Amino acid sequence: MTQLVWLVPVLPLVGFLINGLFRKSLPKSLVGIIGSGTVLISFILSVVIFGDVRHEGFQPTVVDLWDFISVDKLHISLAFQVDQLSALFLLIITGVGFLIHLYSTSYMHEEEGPHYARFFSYLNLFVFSMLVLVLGANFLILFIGWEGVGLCSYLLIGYWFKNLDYGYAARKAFIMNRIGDVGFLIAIFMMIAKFGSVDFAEVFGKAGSVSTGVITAITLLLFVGATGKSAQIPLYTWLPDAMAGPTPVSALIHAATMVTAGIYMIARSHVLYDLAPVTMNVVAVIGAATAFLAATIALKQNDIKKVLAYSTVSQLGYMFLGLGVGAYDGAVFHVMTHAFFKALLFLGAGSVIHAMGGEQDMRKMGGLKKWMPATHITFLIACLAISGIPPFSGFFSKDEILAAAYGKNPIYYVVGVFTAFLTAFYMFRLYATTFLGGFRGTHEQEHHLHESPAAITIPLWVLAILAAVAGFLGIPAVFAPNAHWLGAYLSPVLGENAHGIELEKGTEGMLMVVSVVLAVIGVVAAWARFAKKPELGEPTGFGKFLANKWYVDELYNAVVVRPLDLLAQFLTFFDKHIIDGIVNGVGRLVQYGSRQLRLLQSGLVGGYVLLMVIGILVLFLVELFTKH
Amino acid sequence: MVAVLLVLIPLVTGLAGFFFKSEGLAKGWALLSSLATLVVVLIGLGMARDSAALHFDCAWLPELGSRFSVALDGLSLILTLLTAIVFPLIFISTWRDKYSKPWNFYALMLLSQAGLLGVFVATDALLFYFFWELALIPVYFLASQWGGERRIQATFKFFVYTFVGSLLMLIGIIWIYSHTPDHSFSIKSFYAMHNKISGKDQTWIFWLMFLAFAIKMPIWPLHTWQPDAYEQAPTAVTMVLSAVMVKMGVFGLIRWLAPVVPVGFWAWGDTVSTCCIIGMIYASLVAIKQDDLKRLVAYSSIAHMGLMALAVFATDANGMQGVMIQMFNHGINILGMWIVVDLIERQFGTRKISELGGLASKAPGLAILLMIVALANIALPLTNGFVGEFLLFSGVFSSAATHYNVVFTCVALLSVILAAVYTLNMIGKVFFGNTNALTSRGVDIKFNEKVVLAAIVVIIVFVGVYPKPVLELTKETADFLLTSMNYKP
Amino acid sequence: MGITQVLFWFLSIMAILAAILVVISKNPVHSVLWLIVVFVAISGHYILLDAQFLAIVNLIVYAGAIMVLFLFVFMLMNLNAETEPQKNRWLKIAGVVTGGALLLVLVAALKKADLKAQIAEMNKGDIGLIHNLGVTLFHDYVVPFEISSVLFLSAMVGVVVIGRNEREQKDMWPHGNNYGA
Amino acid sequence: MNSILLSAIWGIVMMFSGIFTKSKTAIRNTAVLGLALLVIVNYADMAGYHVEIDTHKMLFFDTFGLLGNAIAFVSTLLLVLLSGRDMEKIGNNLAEYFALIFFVLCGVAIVTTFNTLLMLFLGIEIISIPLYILTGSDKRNLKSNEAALKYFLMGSFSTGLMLLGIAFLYGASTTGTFFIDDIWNQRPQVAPVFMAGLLLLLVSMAFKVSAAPFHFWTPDVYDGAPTVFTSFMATIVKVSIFVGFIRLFDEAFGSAQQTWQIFVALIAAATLFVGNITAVFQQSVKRMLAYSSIAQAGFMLLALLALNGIAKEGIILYAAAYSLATIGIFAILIRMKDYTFEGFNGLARKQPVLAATCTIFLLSLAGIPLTGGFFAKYYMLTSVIASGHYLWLVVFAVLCAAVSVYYYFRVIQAMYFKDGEGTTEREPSSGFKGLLVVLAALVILLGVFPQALLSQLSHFIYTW
Amino acid sequence: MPINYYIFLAVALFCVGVAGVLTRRNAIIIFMCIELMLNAVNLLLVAFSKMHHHALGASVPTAGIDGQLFVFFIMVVAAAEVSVGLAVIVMMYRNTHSIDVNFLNRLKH
Repeated sequence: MTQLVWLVPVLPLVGFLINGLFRKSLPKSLVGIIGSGTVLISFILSVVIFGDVRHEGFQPTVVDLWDFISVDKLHISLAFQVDQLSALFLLIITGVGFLIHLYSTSYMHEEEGPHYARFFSYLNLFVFSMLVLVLGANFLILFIGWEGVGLCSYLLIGYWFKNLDYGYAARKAFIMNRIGDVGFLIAIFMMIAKFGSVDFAEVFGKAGSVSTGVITAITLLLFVGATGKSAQIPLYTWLPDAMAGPTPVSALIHAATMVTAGIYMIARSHVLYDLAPVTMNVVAVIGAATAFLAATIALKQNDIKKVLAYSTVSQLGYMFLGLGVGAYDGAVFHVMTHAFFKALLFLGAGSVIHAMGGEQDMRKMGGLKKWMPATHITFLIACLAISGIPPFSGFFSKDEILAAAYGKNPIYYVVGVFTAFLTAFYMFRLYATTFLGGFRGTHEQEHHLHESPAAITIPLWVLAILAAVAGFLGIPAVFAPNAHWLGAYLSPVLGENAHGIELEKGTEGMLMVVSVVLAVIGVVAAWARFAKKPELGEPTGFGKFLANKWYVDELYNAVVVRPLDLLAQFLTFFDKHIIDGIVNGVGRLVQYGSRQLRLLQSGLVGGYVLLMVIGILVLFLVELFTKH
Repeated sequence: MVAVLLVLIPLVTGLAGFFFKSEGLAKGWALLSSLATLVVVLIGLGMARDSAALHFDCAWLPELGSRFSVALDGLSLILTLLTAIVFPLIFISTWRDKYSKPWNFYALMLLSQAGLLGVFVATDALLFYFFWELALIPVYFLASQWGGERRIQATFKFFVYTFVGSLLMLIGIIWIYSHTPDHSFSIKSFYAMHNKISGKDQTWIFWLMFLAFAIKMPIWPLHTWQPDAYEQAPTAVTMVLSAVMVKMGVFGLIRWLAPVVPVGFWAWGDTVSTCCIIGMIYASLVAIKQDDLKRLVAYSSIAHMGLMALAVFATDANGMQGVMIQMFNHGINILGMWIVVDLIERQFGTRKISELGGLASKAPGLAILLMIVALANIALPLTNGFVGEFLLFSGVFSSAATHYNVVFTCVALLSVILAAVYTLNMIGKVFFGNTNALTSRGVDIKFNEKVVLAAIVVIIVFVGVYPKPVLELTKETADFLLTSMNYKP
Repeated sequence: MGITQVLFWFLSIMAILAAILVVISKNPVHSVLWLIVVFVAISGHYILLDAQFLAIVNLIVYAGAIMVLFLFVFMLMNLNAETEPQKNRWLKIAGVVTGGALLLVLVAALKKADLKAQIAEMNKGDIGLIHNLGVTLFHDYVVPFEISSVLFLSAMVGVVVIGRNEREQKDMWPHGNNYGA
Repeated sequence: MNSILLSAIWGIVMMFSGIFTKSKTAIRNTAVLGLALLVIVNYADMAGYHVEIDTHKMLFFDTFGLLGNAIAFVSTLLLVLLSGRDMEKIGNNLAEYFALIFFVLCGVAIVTTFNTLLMLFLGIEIISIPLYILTGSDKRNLKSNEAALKYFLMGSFSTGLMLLGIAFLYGASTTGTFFIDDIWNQRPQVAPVFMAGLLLLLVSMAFKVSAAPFHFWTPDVYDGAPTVFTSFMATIVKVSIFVGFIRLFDEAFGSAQQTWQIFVALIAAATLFVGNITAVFQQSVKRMLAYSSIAQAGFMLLALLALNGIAKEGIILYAAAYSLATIGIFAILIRMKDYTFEGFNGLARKQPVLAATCTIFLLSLAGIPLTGGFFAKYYMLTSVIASGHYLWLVVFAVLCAAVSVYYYFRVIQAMYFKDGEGTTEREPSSGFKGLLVVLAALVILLGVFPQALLSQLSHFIYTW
Repeated sequence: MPINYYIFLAVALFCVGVAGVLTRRNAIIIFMCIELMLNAVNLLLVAFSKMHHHALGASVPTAGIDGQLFVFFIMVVAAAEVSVGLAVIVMMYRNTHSIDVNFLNRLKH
């Protein structure tokens, strides 16, 4: 079955082609069926593959499709690699992907036929790219998927192309991704130069044979790629803007899958990272800083999706922190749980927005639990999960990372746990302002409020269940030794010590208690603050600073965008007036010379003869002063 | 025979074309001729590489040591293929364009095709020079006759600029020729000179000939003819110029210069590379600020060609094959870009980005096809552009010809980001947003245009996904080049 | 200093002075007369150099026929000193300076010539006699001699073309002329 | 010798033809017949059939010179065929004009085959004196008068220079000789005098071929002269004097090449510069062509500079290509209503054949490949490169050639790309058009298969 | 006399002629100056002729005669030139009533 793994990405691709090419003629229902159906089949296939893979002693299989680039000594084939890590990701992607497709059939129903089909074709294309990303057996295929998801993200963010702002957001996403991609590319070039190959097996095999400096450079560059894709400092600003896309997109791409590509990639190349402690520290620091920064910003956002977006950034920071401290499986674990609860959160938010008729401002919501029970319950589960309240999944994955962070450096832990507290706070701020209290919107909106249809709620429920229970896949050793199924499952890929530094059980327990207590405090504080009096005032002072996202966008504008723009303007001027001016100047010089030179042709014989004689004089002088 | 047919078909049909004094007839004739050429190229592709039919040689100017000898190797094949694909596509896509005296237009187009094909197949330096100019002259007339408002000045600048270059090249060719022991223009004799020319002379020759190629490509700062010429030429001609003609520069570089004066090449590689890189960044930045679609594409082309030149000077196997495949890819992609520009201009009578907007809702087909072409242009994976640029950058990075390979790569890669900026900017401003008074009249593309763009997309995706056939085609040439370029005194 | 030297110097100074006077005379008729003086002086030199035939021819053809022709033209045109407008003074100075410079440069170029040993003196040869010249002319130089007749023919035809009255063909050029438009 | 005799005789025939017939057609036909005969007898000479006259080594008929003659005669024939009718408009001395042309051709035949400085002098004079007349033949036109007088004064002045040079050379030779093949052998100890003579000869010849800075007469004279005769002067006369120029320097001073190369290089550079740059400014096509002829002379001087086998081959090819193209352009120009660039505006629409052929001629002059002009320039460049020195001059020449594109293409631009009323004075006959097409075909033939001429050339020149 | 004297004399006369051409505006005077130049050359040729005869006359009786014959031809040519030149000048005069060469500047640039 693993040999047929190529079917998994190809099916969504087929869906993309069908929906894309016949978008004008296909009825909407068929579009939905094709769109979701292909992903569903892929999911089934993934499950089958997963079935193969999870057996003990499964050897990673590389499925070679064809020579992609074969030049001189460089051979890169279009090959897929099936192993525990990729199989897991297959499941997450196709599973969550399918749910979100299903959700979209209802959510996007108001779109016109061709646009509806376009949406599904984009989604399918995204799933395809993402699958290529995780299946790729070498860095180049990974990179193909890597850029592919970036493209789909661009397309989907700008899906409502009539709104120029969305277009800008899409562009921003793509360009920031590209900046990261350039780093990735350089890393690939470096591999080619140093290892002569980009195959995982070969690169990892030869990793020990080159200097640490090279490995550090490669890993750092790869990490640059990851910061772009996974929205880390300094390239994170695109993600909140990406919320311009339809909500299912945010759920699928900007929460569940694409943004975790960076984590996948680093986990995948952990062999290299293990050899580069400097990079590990950088990853951890950036991760922790991002987690903290995004969390603080999330505190003051009023747009429901923006809060979720910053929360995503923050959670991604966690994952990088996990990677940085060597807890690869923790990071992957968090990827998985995060996929569930964050997708759920987004879909729930989508459901809310849907009900509110497109309104995303939390200040206009409130008391929705009355109208939307299913959404409310599932949303609450997700909030609990993300806040790290046991026994929801977030608790397990987050604490695994925090524990590893403590083992590496307590400061990481402090930042992490404080961020966890902030997370709990802002999530429940969100929850409380949205679902509790009284409705603050217009009457028309109130009249409109309703629970979403089944196609929306079913995915919510499924995800809610997953978000609730997925944590038990990785029960920490504190509770039961060797019960960490995920760790065991991934160990063939991630290595035996993928948990980071093991702590003593007592310490680990202590840490857990601290984080849970903090989370609970956060929940309670937010509940207390916003449930009764949910009006969100204009932020002032530091709050304003946070509400304005630390003015990072403004900073980037001032430091990068403006100067570049000015430079471009200057160069345009330079091109037109200096370089072209010189070129035209040569022409004009010739004409000027012509005008001047013609004056010699005075029409006077005397003048002509005079010049002739002077010519003779010159010749004779040359003759006199040259030696033979 | 194949090689000589390639030149003869467009030449003869082109000359005959002047006498078809009817628009339909002239168009049909041109299309037929270009399709015939395409068939011939495809036959050539199907032949074994060492097949005798790919070579042709007969006496031409025995006293001068010049023979009419043409041959098709991998590099020639890929470029003739490009030329042969581009011309029918141009004819089909501009089928609805109206020209005064269309027979002259089409005849000149065919003549320029003859010149281009001749450049790519010639294995005699003098013949090469002949075709080099033959390709230029019809284009000059085409652009001056049927171009935009400032066509005369712009085209003339273009002509004189390239003419200066080619004359300097002629000096270089003659110099080498007069120093060959057998007084021959044959490419073999030229190649045999690579270790016989002193370092100082190699510098001379290098610059004389390089200038011609640099102007043609063009490499910064010799590029200013290009935006003007592209802007002013009728789009069909712009397509020829940018899709095929600029490749002549790169082609000349790797066929006629690199293996002949390797020492000069090595000695000046860093200088030229620096220019290329400046040009890449510079052109990309300037492209961001362009309001005219044609100028935008023109500057983007400068950036792309700069990269190819950079990779040539990197003298690395990956880079060299990248150059060859990218020449093909860039030709196809930019052709697609021009077709879109042409469609827009024909429909709305303007190329100003600021006057357009919201086209995606009126012409979704156009928007999608442009999107794919544009993505190929910014080298997104699974498009042909990616394969090329990946190899190019990889070649530059691994280059042993310079100490600054890492710096070069990193700086040059900035252009990849900038390319995304200006391309997406353009897409955003032209296609996204709401329609305005002008663009609300827009309609989607017609059948013929769809066919052409679809064909281009197919090529883009095919090469992007399965570049192997193309890469294998040029393998031998690249190997040979590297061996001969690696000569060190 | 023998008679030859005396004559040489005398004739030389006379020639140069007369030549200068040709150039600086305001009245063109005076110029013509001074030029005749130059020719006479040069003829004297010819005799000193044993070129008797040339000396005579020079006097007859140049001083006689050609100069008379010049005079004739002057008379015909009724030109006198006042009719010649003065040239720009700077141009004049430039002309003189340039002429002088040319002389200097030529002298400088030639003064290194090591020809001093060769002497030109009187009564030391008879090649200048009409007999010797004639023999050579009609033997070795018969081709150029004949060919110079073409020169005369063309000069003759030319003068006819130039001099002929063209009044009868007034309207040959209905569209006006284009030359140098 | 054949052609010298025949041209002289036919000149006299033409002179008298005006007495015997008033029919202009008859006169013209007589001239055409004479020219055709000239071509034939010259070819006969090349083939070895010639009148035996003992010239006492004054003339030497080698193939280089005879080829030069052939080009001159064929060009004149073409000129007369194309523009013969236009001569009638100048004045009613048609017979005399033809007579003068034949005398000039006689001079040409002498200048291309001279072997002594005396013959060179006579030849140059025989060329010059009729030209003074022809220049001034449009008697009521002040410009024509002016041109004639300027030409005459400056031409005489340069004759003076030439004679001084000859005198120096005579003095410098040990035994006193005018034979050009003897001069070098007898050069010995008197280098300064010799060099002075050489330089003065160089200057006077440079004057005749209008090389800078001795070119000043050219634009004025070419501009003022009746256009037919401008065409004649700019092509036939100029290139045959060039043949003589090469001949003189090759035979007489060939061995001393290094000593004078620098002067030729300077003159060539100046000529290229002045010719090309000044032509850019011109508003009249006729005057532009005058400067263009200066520029082309600059290129031809490269042959003099190199003075090797390639150069000699090249100068013949150059002469042919340049003459054909220039005669063609002048033939069209004569028919134009307006001689300015604007006068050509839109010509392509009204006279497509004229415009197309004119374009080919202009491309040839600009040295674009596939025309004869390319190979002409190619040979010039090759000859210098092969000689190994003065590479800077080659680069300079090439840059100047690029400038030349500016003014040549201005005409093309006017004809094709600009709208206007540019038209001919009257509808040209189909015979005229046919001849132009033949001429253009010849130009192209020279550019694609110069083989025909080239193989002849190398055969002649290397077996010389 | 040493030949150099003759050379310098001739050159001096020649240069006076040149200076005359440069400084005068009267076409006929200019022409006369040119004649002066020609005569300077003639003088030089005759001097050289004598020189050669002096050097070689003993062995070759006709040595140096070429120079004198050349002078003869120069005179011939000069005569022809004068006739043509004066004709041109007269034609000019008939049209403009001037023989001032500076008046002749319709053709320039």
